[in-house]
Amino acid sequence: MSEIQYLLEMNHISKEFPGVKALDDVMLKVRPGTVHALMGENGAGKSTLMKCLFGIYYPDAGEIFLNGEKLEIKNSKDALNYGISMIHQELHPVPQRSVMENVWLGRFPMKGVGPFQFIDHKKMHDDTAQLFKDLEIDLNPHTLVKTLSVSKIQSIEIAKAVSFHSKLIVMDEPTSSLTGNEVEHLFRIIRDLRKRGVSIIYISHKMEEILQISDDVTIMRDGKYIGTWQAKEMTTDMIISKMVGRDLSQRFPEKHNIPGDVVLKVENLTSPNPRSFKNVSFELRKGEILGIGGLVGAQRTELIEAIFGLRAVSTGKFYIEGKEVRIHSPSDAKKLKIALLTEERRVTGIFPVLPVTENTAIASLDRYQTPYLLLDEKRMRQDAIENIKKIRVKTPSEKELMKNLSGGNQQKVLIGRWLLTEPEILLLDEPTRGIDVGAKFEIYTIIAELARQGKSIVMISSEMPELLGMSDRIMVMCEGRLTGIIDRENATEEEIMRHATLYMA
Amino acid sequence: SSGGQQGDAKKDDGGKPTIGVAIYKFDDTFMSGVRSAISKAAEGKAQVDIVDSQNSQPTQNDKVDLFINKKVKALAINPVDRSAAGVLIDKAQKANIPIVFLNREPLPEDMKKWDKVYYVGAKAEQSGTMEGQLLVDYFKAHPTKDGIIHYVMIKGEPGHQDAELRTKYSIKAMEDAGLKVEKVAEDTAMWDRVKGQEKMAAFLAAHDNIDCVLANNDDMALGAIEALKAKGYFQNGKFMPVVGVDATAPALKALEDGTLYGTVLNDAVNQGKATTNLATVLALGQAPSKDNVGYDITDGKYIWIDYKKITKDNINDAK
Amino acid sequence: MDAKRAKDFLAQYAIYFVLLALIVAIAVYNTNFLSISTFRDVLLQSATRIIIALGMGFILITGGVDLSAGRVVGLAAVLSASMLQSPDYSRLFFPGLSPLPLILPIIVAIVASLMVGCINGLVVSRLSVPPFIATLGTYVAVYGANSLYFDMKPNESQPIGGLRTDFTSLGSGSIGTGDYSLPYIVLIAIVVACIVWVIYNKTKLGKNMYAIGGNVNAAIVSGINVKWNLLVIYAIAAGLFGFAGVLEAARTGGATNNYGNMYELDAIAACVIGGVSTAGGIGTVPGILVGVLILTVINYGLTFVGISPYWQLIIKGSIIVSAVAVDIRKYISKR
Amino acid sequence: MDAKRAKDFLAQYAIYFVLLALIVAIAVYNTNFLSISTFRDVLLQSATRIIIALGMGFILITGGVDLSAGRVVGLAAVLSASMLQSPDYSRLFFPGLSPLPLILPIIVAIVASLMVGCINGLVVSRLSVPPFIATLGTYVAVYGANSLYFDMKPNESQPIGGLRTDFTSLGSGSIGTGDYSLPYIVLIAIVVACIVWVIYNKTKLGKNMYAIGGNVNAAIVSGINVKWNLLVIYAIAAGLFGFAGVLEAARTGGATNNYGNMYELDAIAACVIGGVSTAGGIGTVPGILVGVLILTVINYGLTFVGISPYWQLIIKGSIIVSAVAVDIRKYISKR
Ligand SMILES: Nc1ncnc2c1ncn2[C@@H]1O[C@H](COP(=O)(O)OP(=O)(O)OP(=O)(O)O)[C@@H](O)[C@H]1O
Ligand SMILES: Nc1ncnc2c1ncn2[C@@H]1O[C@H](COP(=O)(O)OP(=O)(O)OP(=O)(O)O)[C@@H](O)[C@H]1O
Ligand SMILES: OC[C@H]1O[C@@H](O)[C@H](O)[C@@H](O)[C@H]1O
Ligand SMILES: [Mg+2]
Ligand SMILES: [Mg+2]
Repeated sequence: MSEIQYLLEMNHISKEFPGVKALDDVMLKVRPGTVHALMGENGAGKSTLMKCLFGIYYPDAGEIFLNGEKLEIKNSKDALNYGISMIHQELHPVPQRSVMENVWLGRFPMKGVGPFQFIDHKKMHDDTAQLFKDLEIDLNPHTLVKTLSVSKIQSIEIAKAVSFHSKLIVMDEPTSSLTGNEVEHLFRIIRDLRKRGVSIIYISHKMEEILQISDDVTIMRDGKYIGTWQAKEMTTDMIISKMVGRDLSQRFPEKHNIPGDVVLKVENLTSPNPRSFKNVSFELRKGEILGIGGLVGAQRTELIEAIFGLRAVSTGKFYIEGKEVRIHSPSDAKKLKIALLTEERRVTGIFPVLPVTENTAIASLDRYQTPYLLLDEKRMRQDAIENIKKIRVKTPSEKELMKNLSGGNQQKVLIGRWLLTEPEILLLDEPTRGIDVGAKFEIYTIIAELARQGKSIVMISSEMPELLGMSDRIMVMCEGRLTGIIDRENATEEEIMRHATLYMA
Repeated sequence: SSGGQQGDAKKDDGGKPTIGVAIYKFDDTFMSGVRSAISKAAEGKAQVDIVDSQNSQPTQNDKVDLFINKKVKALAINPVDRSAAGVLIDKAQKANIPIVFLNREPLPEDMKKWDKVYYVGAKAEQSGTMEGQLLVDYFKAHPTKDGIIHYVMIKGEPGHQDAELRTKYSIKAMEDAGLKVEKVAEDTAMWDRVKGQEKMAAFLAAHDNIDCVLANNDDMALGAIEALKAKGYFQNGKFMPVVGVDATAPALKALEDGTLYGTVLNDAVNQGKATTNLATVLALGQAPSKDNVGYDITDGKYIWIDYKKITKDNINDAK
Repeated sequence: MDAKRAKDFLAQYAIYFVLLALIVAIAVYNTNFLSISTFRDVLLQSATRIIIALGMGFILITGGVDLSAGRVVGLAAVLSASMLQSPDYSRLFFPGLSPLPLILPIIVAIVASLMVGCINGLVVSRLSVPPFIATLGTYVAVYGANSLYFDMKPNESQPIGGLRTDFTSLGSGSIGTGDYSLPYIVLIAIVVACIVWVIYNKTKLGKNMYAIGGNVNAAIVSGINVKWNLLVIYAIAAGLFGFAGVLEAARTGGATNNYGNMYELDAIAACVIGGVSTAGGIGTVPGILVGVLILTVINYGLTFVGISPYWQLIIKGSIIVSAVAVDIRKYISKR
Repeated sequence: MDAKRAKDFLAQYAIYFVLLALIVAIAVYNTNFLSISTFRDVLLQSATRIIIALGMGFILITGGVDLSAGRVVGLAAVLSASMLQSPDYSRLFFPGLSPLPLILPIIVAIVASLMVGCINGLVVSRLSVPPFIATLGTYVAVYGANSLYFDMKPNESQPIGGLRTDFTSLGSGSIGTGDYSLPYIVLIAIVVACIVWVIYNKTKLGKNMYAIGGNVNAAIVSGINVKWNLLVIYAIAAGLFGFAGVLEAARTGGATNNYGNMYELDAIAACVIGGVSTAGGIGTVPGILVGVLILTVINYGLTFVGISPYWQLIIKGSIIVSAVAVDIRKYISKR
């Protein structure tokens, strides 16, 4: 492909953090008007490479060319000026401000004469409305961002990145919080951009998406460059084996669980918030994996957070093994051996400035109590290390601060945190968000094994294959109401979608 | 600057003894006057090392420890709390360094603890008494309609010994002189001019029967005068007697202008001079007397510097 | 549903109701309180505080804090007063200085303040020192420098008095006469509030300020020059503190190095009472104004009804906490 | 590679080097500084501050702040002193009170402090009032209450003196004699530091404290009872402040309602200098100790070399800022 003129060339990029060689002589060459998938396991260095491109990090070595011209990128502003924009993996909204201010942050439309320049709110509003109309995003530009769901925020980030009219748009896991429809929508936008000659660097762990949308694929492993291929030459399995460094013959493990008696019974659960869940009743069996499907806004998150005591309920009862129980707080839930892996790991999951050990142990401190009220730190560390090994967390050591881990590895630590509490009932909200295929398989294996041991699992997922591949039954919600519970045998994507849109106009 | 001498403290500068001076609070208007008088009086006689206790007794104790560590020859301490003198005396005695207290008088039992303990200063009570007497003079000449004197009291920092004693003794002096007094309002303005003004404004809004204003110091008195001016006082014959303490420069100006009725001079120059003289003599290991100190020494331990009433008539005594 | 809306409304404007409730409570105690002159006094006593609190607002909204505010007030007060004494005063700071045009010393004072603000801004943005420490440093050092100046011969730490009447009338004069007059400094505070409102809401700087406080990483990756914006914001804030200091000198007709002491605490309190978040990103000009007014009404009102100073403190502490406890309800996410 | 490691090491322990550099600088100026008795003085003067700073550390690490710290110190000092005067003193707070066992007034003082801490904790955790305002409220109110007590007849706001020698010897006594003696309060501070170290690092409460400061939402989801933990933490901190207040009274042999004034500022400064983050989640006991020592060495050293107080302030401000600027390098994420 050497005669092709590249839009972007990143040559021999290296970057080291204390204890980690995040990038080691990495290459990335993007052709104009193409979608270029950047693939690799969690911690492979994808985000780091993109941050080097966007002026967030300085590479220790290497050169960057755009249209053959060598770039000097000191900060994000430079990158934007060169025509590079980016959707960041860790969302970057200003929660207290409006949607439109977030979109135009750093380049507000101005009006006025001479030195008296003021923000042109009207233009800002109109431009936002127009942008949203073009991209078919249904949002009021005046809404405060903090009231929006992750997926809505994600669409704002997408709109923002597009609005720069850049030559190159980096999308670092843009679909991690989007559901099927929205992903389709994003793909329409991407195809449209490609038609207009814009190049896209696309990072995702959702394998189905890659071959659907990309022209070229670059694969990284452990901070090293593995190679670049045309997408049409590749199969999913090839990509996976190059990413993981070994073959991965199946995507889902064998399941050997046998659902038993009812463990948890939820009866007529209704939220005090009229727009949230209403009259939800269901049963969860011992050793069962119960999937929850639905579109974004179906109130699945609210529902399981209510079961965990994080949200108020106006009516409804919980029964565990037939006995009615009260759950008013997470500590009530924990005492009943319930665990919850939340959806937004940055907001409700990680402790960024604390080490991996503490992040792992925090929900199980009672395990480490010794007489004299002291904690057995040695055992705590051992557990953390064991956890790192078990789910292959990529980190220099258990002492590393959580904020220095890659997004997917943070998620793995959180899963480890809840496994450590030895729960009987696991509530998992999008458990594999941002997790690479290899690790996904490991997590599925863990889930299947837990179920086999007789633990019960509730798993919200917006990934159809995951729902279909893992669940014993799939419960579908639409606008806060339960629209059906589908058995594994009868479950198809169409059937789930039919239930998920039952009450929609 | 009138601060501590800079340079190497270990040298005794041509045999001049080092005196460690701890002021209770460096930015106190009155004590600033005292410390410049101390520095001036020390020229050519002694090396004074003046430090700030930041209005905190624990800090002052720390500074005294430091002086002892530096082996000064005499201590001159303006205590933050006079009750803390006992512990300071113990420290000085242990290191055998004579100690002169200034401006705030330790209790008699503490003064008796050791023979190398002295006091230079005024009686805080006296400033209050004089402040009251100023108003006695005024109201003897201008009796109120109902014969009762309705006063407002603007206090310094609550708990501050000058504030408490001035409050108490100024009223006592008026009562002792046979005047009938009635408190209309009392509040603290923390020695502060801005707060003095704001409190007075509120008093004026709430009460219409105020006959006079007593402020624990001049700064607050001047603040009160600003508030009075805003309500039309000191123009067209509308007058209200306001008295303060300290005889600061702005206060003297106000006396001249006829806005401040009277103040009480706290004699900084003589307090400073007497302190330095006494401490120097002690530092040289001599026995203090009127001859080598220049001031009368009462009971072998006390040098009293009197307060003085100041009005428009004797303004030059304070300049 | 309408009850709910009423409740939301109450929650949303809780802090205004708190202010109202306070006024009513004091008026019940002493009806004299409800008078034009009280109103005027409260505005008058709020004027400089408003300017200081608005300056503090800038910094709190960026997620920072400025402990040096009060000391900058003191610096500007001393600087301006030292150059604006009437020549016939007996203790001149600069004997023999011929009268300067009024504006000059004011400019000197404000420029000095701006410089302190620039130091704060540089230390915070370039050296990444947490604002608390950066401004604690200037808090200490500015007071030291101001005291050195104030302690110069021949002044030697005596209060600066005898200010020129053209200067003091700035602080005590008013438009109109009697009770219906509007003091200049209230007018000035209103003008400043309007300008600051425009900056907060209508300018790039203002939007950037909210963004920096709301999520500094978002600001950085959106291409905002955070360092430069912080520098400008700390400078503007200090400029406002300095301006307030000049007004304090004019209002009281004097100055000492102790002027402004602890004003930062009041300013931060006013802001937080008025809904500014110390975590950054949140705050409005009307909120800050109400915050200042609440504090002034408490101070003025408690003195007005004649509660003894120590009880005043206890009551004041409780009111401040309750006011915020009531107001904060609106932010507590419904779960 | 080794140069890089050396650099990392330097960055990691920068604050210790700053302390060392300070000591060396002062010693170069005046070699007398390097003596056992200086060392002893510095420890002595750090002792109560260490206890207060460690208490503040608890709160800062949760992401809060306690402005009432100094006022609690003052409350405990006055309470304990008022009940521990020698009966032959001329101005007794409680005339006719027969001597109490030493421990009783100390317990009363600490219990009162704990109660203030509980109020802070409740207001912060139950009413969701920001810690700045909650503790500003107690800052004001506790001072008021303490002053009311202090103003009671017959004391009427006079400094409390004439403390019993069994009490004062707690503050001024030492183990051993002469230069090589170890003052009791230094010993006490060391013991407190050890206990606090254990709490920070080896207990559930400690881990919860870091978690709450690190991400309060995540702490809630992890099943931590945040309200209860905050309550306990504010109470413990106030208990430490109270204990320090008792020691201050013992050390100085007296007390007034003004004791402890502004100590909170010093304590916060010491913590931040020692690497505690005001944003929460970060801080260590050794860091806090070094922070306190740096402040004490600055104060002691500058007075020792005889720099005039106002210059001291300017230098002190600059040193504090520089120390943190140097130390902060280690946190500035590599780009
Ligand atoms: N600021 C940092 N400090 C230390 N280590 C870091 C930092 N940022 C990233 N790393 C490390 O660099 C490696 C690459 O991380 P990066 O975020 O680029 O991975 P990624 O490929 O984007 O993974 P994911 O798919 O999980 O998002 C990881 O091991 C991570 O721990
Ligand atoms: N009526 C609403 N008002 C404000 N926010 C809402 C409302 N409904 C939902 N949200 C927000 O949107 C987020 C996503 O909604 P919800 O959790 O119901 O969707 P979901 O079915 O769980 O979808 P996903 O699986 O993508 O999380 C929630 O976290 C919630 O904060
Ligand atoms: O402590 C401060 C006060 O000290 C007093 O002695 C003085 O008269 C007051 O003016 C004030 O300065
Ligand atoms: Mg990534
Ligand atoms: Mg959800």
